[in-house]
Amino acid sequence: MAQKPTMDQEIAPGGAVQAEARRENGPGLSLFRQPRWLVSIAGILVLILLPLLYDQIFGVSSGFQLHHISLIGIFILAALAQNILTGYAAQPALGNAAFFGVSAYILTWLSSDIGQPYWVGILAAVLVSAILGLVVGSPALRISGAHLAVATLGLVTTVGALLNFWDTTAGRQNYDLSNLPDFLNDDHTLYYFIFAIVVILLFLSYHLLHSRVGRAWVAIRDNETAAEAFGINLTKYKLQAFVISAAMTGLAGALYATWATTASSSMSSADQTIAFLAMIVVGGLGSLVGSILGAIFVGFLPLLLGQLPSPMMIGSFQLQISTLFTGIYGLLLLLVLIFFPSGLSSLGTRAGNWLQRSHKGEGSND
Amino acid sequence: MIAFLQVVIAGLVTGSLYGLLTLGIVLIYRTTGVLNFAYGAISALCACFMYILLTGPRLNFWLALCITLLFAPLLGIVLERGFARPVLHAPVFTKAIATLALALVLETITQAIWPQLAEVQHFSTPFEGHAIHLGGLYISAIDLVILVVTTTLMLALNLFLMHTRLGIAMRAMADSIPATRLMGASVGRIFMLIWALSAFLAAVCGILLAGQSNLINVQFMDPILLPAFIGAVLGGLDSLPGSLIGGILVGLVSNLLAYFLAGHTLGSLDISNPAIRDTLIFVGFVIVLLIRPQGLRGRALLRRV
Amino acid sequence: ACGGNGTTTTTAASVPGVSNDTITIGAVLDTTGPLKVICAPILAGDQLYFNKINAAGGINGRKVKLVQVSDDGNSTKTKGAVRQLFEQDNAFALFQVCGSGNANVAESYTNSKGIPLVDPIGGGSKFNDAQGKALPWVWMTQPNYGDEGHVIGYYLSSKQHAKTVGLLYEDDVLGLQQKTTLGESLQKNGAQLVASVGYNAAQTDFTAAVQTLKAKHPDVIVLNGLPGPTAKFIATATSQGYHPPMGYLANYPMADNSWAKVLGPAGEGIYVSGYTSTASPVGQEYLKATSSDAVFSAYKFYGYINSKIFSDALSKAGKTLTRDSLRNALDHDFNNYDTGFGPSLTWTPDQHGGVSDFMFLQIKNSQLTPVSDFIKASQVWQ
Amino acid sequence: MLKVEQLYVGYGSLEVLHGLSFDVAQGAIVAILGSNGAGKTTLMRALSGLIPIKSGSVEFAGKPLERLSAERRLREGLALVPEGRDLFGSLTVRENLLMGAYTRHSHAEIEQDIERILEHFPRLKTRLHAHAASLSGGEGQMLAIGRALMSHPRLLLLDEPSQGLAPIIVETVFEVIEQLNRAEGLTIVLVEQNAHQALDVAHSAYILQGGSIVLNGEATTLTANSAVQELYMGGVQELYMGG
Amino acid sequence: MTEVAPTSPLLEIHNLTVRFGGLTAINELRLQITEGEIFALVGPNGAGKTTVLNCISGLIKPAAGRIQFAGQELLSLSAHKRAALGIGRTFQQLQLFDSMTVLDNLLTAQHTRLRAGILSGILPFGLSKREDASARQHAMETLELLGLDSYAQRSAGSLPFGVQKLIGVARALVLQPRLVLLDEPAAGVPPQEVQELATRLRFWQKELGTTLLLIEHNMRLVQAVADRVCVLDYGSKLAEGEPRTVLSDPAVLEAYLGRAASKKIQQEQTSQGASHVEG
Ligand SMILES: Nc1ncnc2c1ncn2[C@@H]1O[C@H](COP(=O)(O)OP(=O)(O)OP(=O)(O)O)[C@@H](O)[C@H]1O
Ligand SMILES: Nc1ncnc2c1ncn2[C@@H]1O[C@H](COP(=O)(O)OP(=O)(O)OP(=O)(O)O)[C@@H](O)[C@H]1O
Ligand SMILES: CC(C)C[C@H](N)C(=O)O
Ligand SMILES: [Mg+2]
Ligand SMILES: [Mg+2]
Repeated sequence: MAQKPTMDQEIAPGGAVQAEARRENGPGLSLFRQPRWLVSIAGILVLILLPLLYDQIFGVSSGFQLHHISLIGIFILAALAQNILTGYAAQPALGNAAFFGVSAYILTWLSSDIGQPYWVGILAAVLVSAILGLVVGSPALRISGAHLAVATLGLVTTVGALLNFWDTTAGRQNYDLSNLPDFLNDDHTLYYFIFAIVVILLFLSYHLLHSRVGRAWVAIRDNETAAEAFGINLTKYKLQAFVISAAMTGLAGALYATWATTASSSMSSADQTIAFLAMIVVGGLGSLVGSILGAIFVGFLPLLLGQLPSPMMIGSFQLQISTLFTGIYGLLLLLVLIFFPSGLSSLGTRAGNWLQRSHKGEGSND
Repeated sequence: MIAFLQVVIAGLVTGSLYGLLTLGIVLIYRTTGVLNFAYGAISALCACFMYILLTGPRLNFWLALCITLLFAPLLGIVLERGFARPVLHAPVFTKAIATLALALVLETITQAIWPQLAEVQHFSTPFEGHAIHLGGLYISAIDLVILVVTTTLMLALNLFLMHTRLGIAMRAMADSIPATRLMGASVGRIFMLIWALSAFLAAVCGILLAGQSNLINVQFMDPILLPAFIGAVLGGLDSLPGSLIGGILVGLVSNLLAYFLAGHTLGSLDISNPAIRDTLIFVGFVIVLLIRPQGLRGRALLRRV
Repeated sequence: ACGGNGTTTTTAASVPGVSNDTITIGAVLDTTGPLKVICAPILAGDQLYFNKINAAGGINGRKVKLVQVSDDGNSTKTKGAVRQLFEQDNAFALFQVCGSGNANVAESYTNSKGIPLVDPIGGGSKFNDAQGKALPWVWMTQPNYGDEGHVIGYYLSSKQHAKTVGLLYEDDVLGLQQKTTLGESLQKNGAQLVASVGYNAAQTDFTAAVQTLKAKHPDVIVLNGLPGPTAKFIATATSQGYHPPMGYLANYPMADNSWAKVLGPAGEGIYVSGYTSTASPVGQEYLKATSSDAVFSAYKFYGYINSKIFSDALSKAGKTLTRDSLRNALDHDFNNYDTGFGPSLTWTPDQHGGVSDFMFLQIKNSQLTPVSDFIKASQVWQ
Repeated sequence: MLKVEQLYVGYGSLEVLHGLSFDVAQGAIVAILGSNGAGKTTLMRALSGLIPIKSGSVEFAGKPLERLSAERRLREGLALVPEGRDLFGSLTVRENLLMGAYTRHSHAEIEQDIERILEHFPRLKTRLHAHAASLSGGEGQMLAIGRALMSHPRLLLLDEPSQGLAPIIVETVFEVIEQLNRAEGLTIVLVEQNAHQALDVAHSAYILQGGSIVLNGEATTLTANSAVQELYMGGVQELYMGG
Repeated sequence: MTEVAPTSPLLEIHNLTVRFGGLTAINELRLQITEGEIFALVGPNGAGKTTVLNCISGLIKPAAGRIQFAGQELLSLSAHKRAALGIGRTFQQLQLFDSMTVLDNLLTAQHTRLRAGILSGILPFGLSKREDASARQHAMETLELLGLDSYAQRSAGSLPFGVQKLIGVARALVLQPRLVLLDEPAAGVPPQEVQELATRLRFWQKELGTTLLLIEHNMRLVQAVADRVCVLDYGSKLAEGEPRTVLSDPAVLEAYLGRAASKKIQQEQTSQGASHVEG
């Protein structure tokens, strides 16, 4: 039964809450929070050294492998862009693949058909994407939730169909990107080029998301009504998110065309846009680290699966495993979602909590 | 004139199929807030199952139909247990992506166990070759079946959702799972029922679609998924009659466009190209949404402070 | 057969993908993306054939190891897939890349590096230089839609005496190509293409297409594309009580009995253009090897017969296998070569095009029955 | 009726209730008082099965509850008016009430109960076919209470039922509580900021502080206790408090 | 009660009418709120109090009527612009930014005062960082003033209801707006903290000249702080004036306060005369 301590001693209003508040404020050992700069520096170092060490570690020519790793960098950009729009500004818009595709076509068109320098092409591609972001974002403001998701999904397939129509009308079956500056034809320099962009954009995004603009986005995500009542111009900030996200996806698309040396209408497809969404869901909505982890997961897994021998011999039974990749990939995706419903980035927090708890457990012998 | 009417009727039927497909999607959306992207895969799996019954053991059509319509809810229950339950409390986006992952798994399984269905096969029904002639107009028996089944299912389902204890509980779940549990409703069982029901609807849709074109393969549902979604959103997503109306609208408009644009060019631009047609439909869809963001029959989201 | 030891030359060891006892062959086939319904059975056919060859001791004493990578049917991923085959898996040659754009991308890598690419499944229009001369390292086996269009036009107007023809075509570069050549050929023979309607792969309702073509009263309708949509078109027309007076003629992707089965009763009497025959020796051999399959797969058969062509080439390239020796064999040992599954095939240093002989079949009792001999495209056009 | 022993409850790594033990007799009205963050809501959630308990036992009418889900607990006769109402916003007021009667089957009785609740809260009558999301704060609170009553519970858990209600309705609510208690023997656990009124209707009370019970006793004794008065009743100058 | 020099009204509501479908939630309501006063809006549940607030802050478009704030027409302005004019508010049902820390909630509330846009936001130095530092200081000061500083780093959504309610008040006050709209700030707050709240609201009004429009069912708080009270019933004004007079009006007792309360109030008034909780 309830103990009865002397009252004056024990009943202090708010006392417990405050004590508890202090407890939670204690050493926040969240893996990615405390030594943030340390992790970043280490990450950058690894990125710089990777190409140099790859040959030694894996014993194969790193060119082809690096080329694939560069792809992860492009995916990180796309995931980051989707995360800003969906994870922060809370717009469930699935239209990013449209910018991804359009930008690749603009670059390829300018560079291969019009003969403009590559850099002009990149700039134009990003600019056009940003403008498209504005055009798409404006009506999107009136539409919300699943309606927006379906409408933007429709946009992606429509744009894909139009790009394909362009290809057909122009009588081509693929659209090669020529006129690349030499250093982008080299796997190593392409790698450094892409990751330099990734690091810079991550850095800038980090600051943006922790600024007045980022707070406004999160406020809109958490509570649109309250955000508006506290002076946040919903239209402006949602549009900004659309434009930034589109521009960034556009950059990713142009880089992707550079990486693949070709553009294809499949870049603006439901599959592609859903892959972007899968990245941030797997990684963690509203988390920069999540964008990175998600891009790695979605970018690398099919690659690893592609390394499995096919047909695989199990005893004398011949398993046509290559036709099962999609299923295996889906299954792994499902498992991640079941065990990390709020994304892989929660791995860091969980590890932090676990550290904290075991730490506390040691200390509380009193 | 006859040709035009024929196109209109076909549009109605195709649209009803879109609407039928969306019934199950709207059911899950209304009750759990999730767009089920695995719906097409479930539908295809069930129809393929029936095809195998028809061609493997050579069962009678009606017997195969009954077995399939029993199999579908069971499949729904298995999927709910194995897959939907574990992510029940996950954020909406996680659930949506999980349904996509499920679609990948189901498609792979279907294709792996019935490799012959990778290619198009003939799906025969007793209705094949039967039609009503009205003047020069042909209305095939299966089309009539589709119209009747779709309307009936829509009405029955709407009645069920709006007026029965279980139906109300299903809608309540979408608002708050904890509160639903506080009312003594077994969320797990209701959730299972929703999946069973929606898998049943998926099977009906798959069978009718296969029956209409007498064709089937593992991916045969894929192309109708997006227009069906668009129809559902056009109708309002949270309204069953709305999703049927939306579906019919999409079917009708795309058929009429195809008919009227055929053979026309605009300068050097071939506007009869399917890409142009799809673009026009999409633009129209967006315009409707801009005028009525909640869809034709949807209710505006109410959020009081 | 002969063992791996003995008189293998030292040069072979330095040729990528060729060792004393194996030849590593690369293939880019989409087994994970939208083309998997086509490519997965093709791969199965490839494996069936190579397994047979390997069981019989391989080619010139070497077993064939086929390494397949999927590019998801997405041409932006093709280059990565090809690089994996040649930079990681150290393949000797590229056999099959599925998809037109994909094949073009693959070619831009292999051709410049002097790697043989045999049987790109699509992309034909780009494999000649400006003078019409073949690219040095690419060999096609498939017929192209352009040649086929000429032959179909000739057959319909001259043999079937059709005056007006309608066309349903898949709205892409290949479909348009056939539309052009079919029109040319009809005109040359005094007939006319009166209406044509394009469709896309995702289309579900063909009523408008049926009604549009019907309105122009064509004697016969040519169907271009893939089995699913064309079958849907016929089903739609039939259910709406429409049948062109002289029926339909479908192009070669429909040339197999499973399509006839798909159509059911509506298919009776339909003509199909084809270039393979299961009545041929190789066809019979294939049917025997796949007797346990639930259904006949045209794609699997495609894989099988092309693997045969490729294996023949490897074998003709001799025991000292190099990329040059393979090229030499392909360029010089395939003059009027009997494919064994029906048509003949001719490759010269300047000519790397695929089969250009077509025959016509008709569906009778749900079976494709030949109704003509092989007609060479070069004989009916220019 | 309800017997709680050594109850530990928390969220993640945060422990909120540190080994609570108390019991509630059949037919009693028990008030639970405590300042913000004392853990009152956490306790109610744990009792109704919305959040899992870490350890300890909860026995209801001789039956252990720990392993039962929230829905099973309702079927055992335990209903909760949750903090923040948690209404079904897209359902109408009437449908919300019907949901309250989910486990019951007699159509006539349910209709009768709806009538009764609408009599208590006439304001709801005019809003019967409005969506619950459109209700005003107080209307919503009335609906939450009505909804919980619709299940005919044996034990009613009320988490700040008077919050947001106009004084005149607060009066009604407490009248209804007392009446149900007296006429039907309904057992009630009542969490209130409005300690004055709570102690008025309650037979006994527990005072929760920092997740532990620091004081309990008869309602009248506690009302007289000066510390309680000062901390939970706003001193002697109490005039009238509605919410 | 403190007499406020009757300057021109800060907020004027003319013939405000709001309809939801068939329901007339507000009917031709007129209100005038003087600069610097604490004005309480009370009334039965569903009387339309929150609706009035929502019209002022722009979340609802009325069917008819005018609202003027400091001489400016409000109804033509969008909600976010009204905030920038100096109108802060709390919500009946919290509406905090749940995933943010309490501190970030208060930083976000200062949105209209800060300038940094995207270009300065992406930089790790400069305007954005400078502004943020001062905003942070401001937020901490406000939290301290309300005794909430210990919660600064907690995520708002996981706090107890009563605490969230007070944080809502802090969020409304942090910008020191000219007009603060409070929707039942005392609901869910324990009595002794209601007293403190009363003191702090008074302090705010006196020291900073803030005008407060207060909705409350807690008559103790109303009596303690309100300069004037308006009773709303079915969307119309039932009574208006000094708290003591209004709250003993028989019509008000009948419609709103109820029997027990009226008894109590009469007792109090006869036995003690004016009673304040204040101080
Ligand atoms: N969802 C949650 N996640 C994490 N912590 C929580 C959560 N809900 C409550 N808490 C914490 O549990 C403790 C007790 O909260 P609880 O809501 O039970 O208090 P209370 O006594 O009901 O307060 P109030 O009177 O304000 O309603 C608080 O410290 C609170 O921060
Ligand atoms: N969006 C809406 N749609 C329909 N009815 C509404 C809407 N908003 C408010 N109402 C109705 O208008 C009336 C006034 O609501 P309001 O929230 O202003 O009441 P209130 O005076 O604040 O009541 P309380 O004291 O209970 O909070 C209520 O009957 C409510 O149901
Ligand atoms: C295998 C073939 C039927 C493929 C077809 N000719 C194409 O290029 O798409
Ligand atoms: Mg509480
Ligand atoms: Mg209110």
